[in-house]
Amino acid sequence: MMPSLLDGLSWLLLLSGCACLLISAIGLIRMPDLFTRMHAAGIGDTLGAILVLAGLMLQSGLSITLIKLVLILFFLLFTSPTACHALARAALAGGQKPLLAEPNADNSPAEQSPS
Amino acid sequence: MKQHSILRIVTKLLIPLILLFALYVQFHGDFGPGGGFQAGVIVAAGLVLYALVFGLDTASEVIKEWVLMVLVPLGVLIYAGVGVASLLLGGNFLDYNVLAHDPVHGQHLGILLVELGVGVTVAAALTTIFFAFAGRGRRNPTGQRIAQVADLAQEPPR
Amino acid sequence: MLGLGCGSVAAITWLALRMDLIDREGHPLHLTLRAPLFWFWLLWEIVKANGQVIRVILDPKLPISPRRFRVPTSQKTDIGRVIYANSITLTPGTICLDVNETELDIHALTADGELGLQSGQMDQLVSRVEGH
Amino acid sequence: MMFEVAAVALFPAMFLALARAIAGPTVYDRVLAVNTFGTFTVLMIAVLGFMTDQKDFIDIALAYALINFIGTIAVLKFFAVGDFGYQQESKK
Amino acid sequence: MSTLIDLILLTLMAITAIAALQLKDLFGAVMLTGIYSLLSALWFLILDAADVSFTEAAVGAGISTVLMLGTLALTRRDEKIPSHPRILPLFVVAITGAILVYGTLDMPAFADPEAPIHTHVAPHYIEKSGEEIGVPNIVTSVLASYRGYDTLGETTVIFTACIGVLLLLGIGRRREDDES
Repeated sequence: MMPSLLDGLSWLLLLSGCACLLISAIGLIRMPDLFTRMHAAGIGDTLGAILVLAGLMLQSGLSITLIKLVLILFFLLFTSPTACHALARAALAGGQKPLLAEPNADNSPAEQSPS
Repeated sequence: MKQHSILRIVTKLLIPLILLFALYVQFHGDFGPGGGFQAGVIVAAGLVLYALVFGLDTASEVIKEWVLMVLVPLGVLIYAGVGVASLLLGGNFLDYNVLAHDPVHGQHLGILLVELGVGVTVAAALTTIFFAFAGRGRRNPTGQRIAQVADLAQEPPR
Repeated sequence: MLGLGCGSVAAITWLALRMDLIDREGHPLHLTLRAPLFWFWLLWEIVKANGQVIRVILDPKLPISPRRFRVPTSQKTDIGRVIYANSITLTPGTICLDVNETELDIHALTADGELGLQSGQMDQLVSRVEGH
Repeated sequence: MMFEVAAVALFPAMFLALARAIAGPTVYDRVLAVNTFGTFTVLMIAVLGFMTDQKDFIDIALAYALINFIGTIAVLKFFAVGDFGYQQESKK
Repeated sequence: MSTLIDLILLTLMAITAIAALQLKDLFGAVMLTGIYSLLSALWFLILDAADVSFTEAAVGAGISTVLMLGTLALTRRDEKIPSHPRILPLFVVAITGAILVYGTLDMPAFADPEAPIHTHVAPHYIEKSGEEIGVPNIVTSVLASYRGYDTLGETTVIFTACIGVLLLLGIGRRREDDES
């Protein structure tokens, strides 16, 4: 009973994680400019990684592998936003202008409602 | 100027972990994948990260150039020294069986020392090469190549 | 084997001290007590934000309205601001572009992301983790 | 079985990231694509380790998770503040 | 399933390699080389060569990108376009490639137990490594003990390479013209 439940759960986690990664890659292709692409890449770096690694963790049981997987997740969650931030900064410094919905209004309330 | 606080803090957190992981790889090479070469490269990567974020000057203060210059040949010497030691103890060159009373134990010791030699050489060599590349343009202020490894952290060393 | 492990730890500590890496910034142990709850909250936020961004990406019309704005920060120390900024970047849909003493420069994918940040909930929680 | 499916399911994402890296109009797009690709590879290595039941592979994934960051930082350094050797002028 | 993974991975590698050749922007080529290194690490992993894969991972992710960028910094960023088509090099490459492919026809099939490489020292290493060396990872025991000479040679190569780079880049001159 227990093992099959665990198996099913980790199937679910792994597959949804893969789906997240795929969606993030699709976003990487579909988005119009660099900064919006970063948002898409963020999905894969966060939820995708969390789900896939969680799925693996359920399979590993209590062992050194589990600890290593947790460490991988921890490092990914630390480095990916940092790399993302550094990339955004570098792009701004390099003269890339983010594509904005309303280029002149810097701080206006939202009106173009999303999805 | 504390502009790049994010990079600075995350790097501070990560570098000891990278170096520790490198040593894990170094000494765990007997059991899993890994060994001297990989460990040396990871150490070098950690030092490169330090130099990139905190600036070349800070990095070369911490890791003195002469130390690197000593370490590069030292690794090869450790390796060859193990060979000579086994020669002196009555075995063949690099025959670790004679290093300890028990042959298997001797092999363990020999492999450990040899891997250490490889690791030291690789780490020091790669770091030296990086420093040479990064410092190169700085000393040649001709044409476009003026700005060099200005530290991303943009903060004077404390 | 154990000796080698201890030796490694000692060597790294020495090197890190030499590199000037160990201080309250590099190893924020004083934050550990309050952090786990924040992590769980952040995890939930990440899941929610992911849901939004996934819906945007899968929508055939691609309804994005990217915007750039500033939010004030109430953290006192650099490390608090870094936690805040990284949490913002970690939740998809919002990216922190720049950090300074009082404000963060944010790029958001949709209006929802902007509203979520302007409410200041995350700011308060990070400040509480920081504990000043 | 489960891990094989996961491994194969990861490939389309890798294809798309690769497409972005090849097409990427600016340098930064390429960096972003490589970074994303790195994350995919870390997860892929972990999955492969479970697939072939060699848990040692996790070490490699761990190494990537730690080190991939350095490549990105180096590239950005090259372009952002100081460049280690080149002024930003050729890329518009 | 495993064949499918092999095929997809090799296709990805081929695409990456061709794209890296096609790109005129050398910086983009460096980024694609990074991707290629990630892929080849995966490929080594599928071939069960965990140590090689680890090396590829460690070198490819951090150091090689940095060093290639360092080289780019000292040269130029866009590829120099040759002024005339080069028939002779193409010819030489095609002939060499054809000869090499012809050579592979005589090679034993992949993983053939009767292949020469599997009949001389390899069985000895695999069977005796446990009692003679006592190290669980056979790769390490072959690398550091059975083939200790080779590894000593490799370490010397790295040492020599380091000296060579230093001589080329002239790091020893720093002390004289230090005021930059």
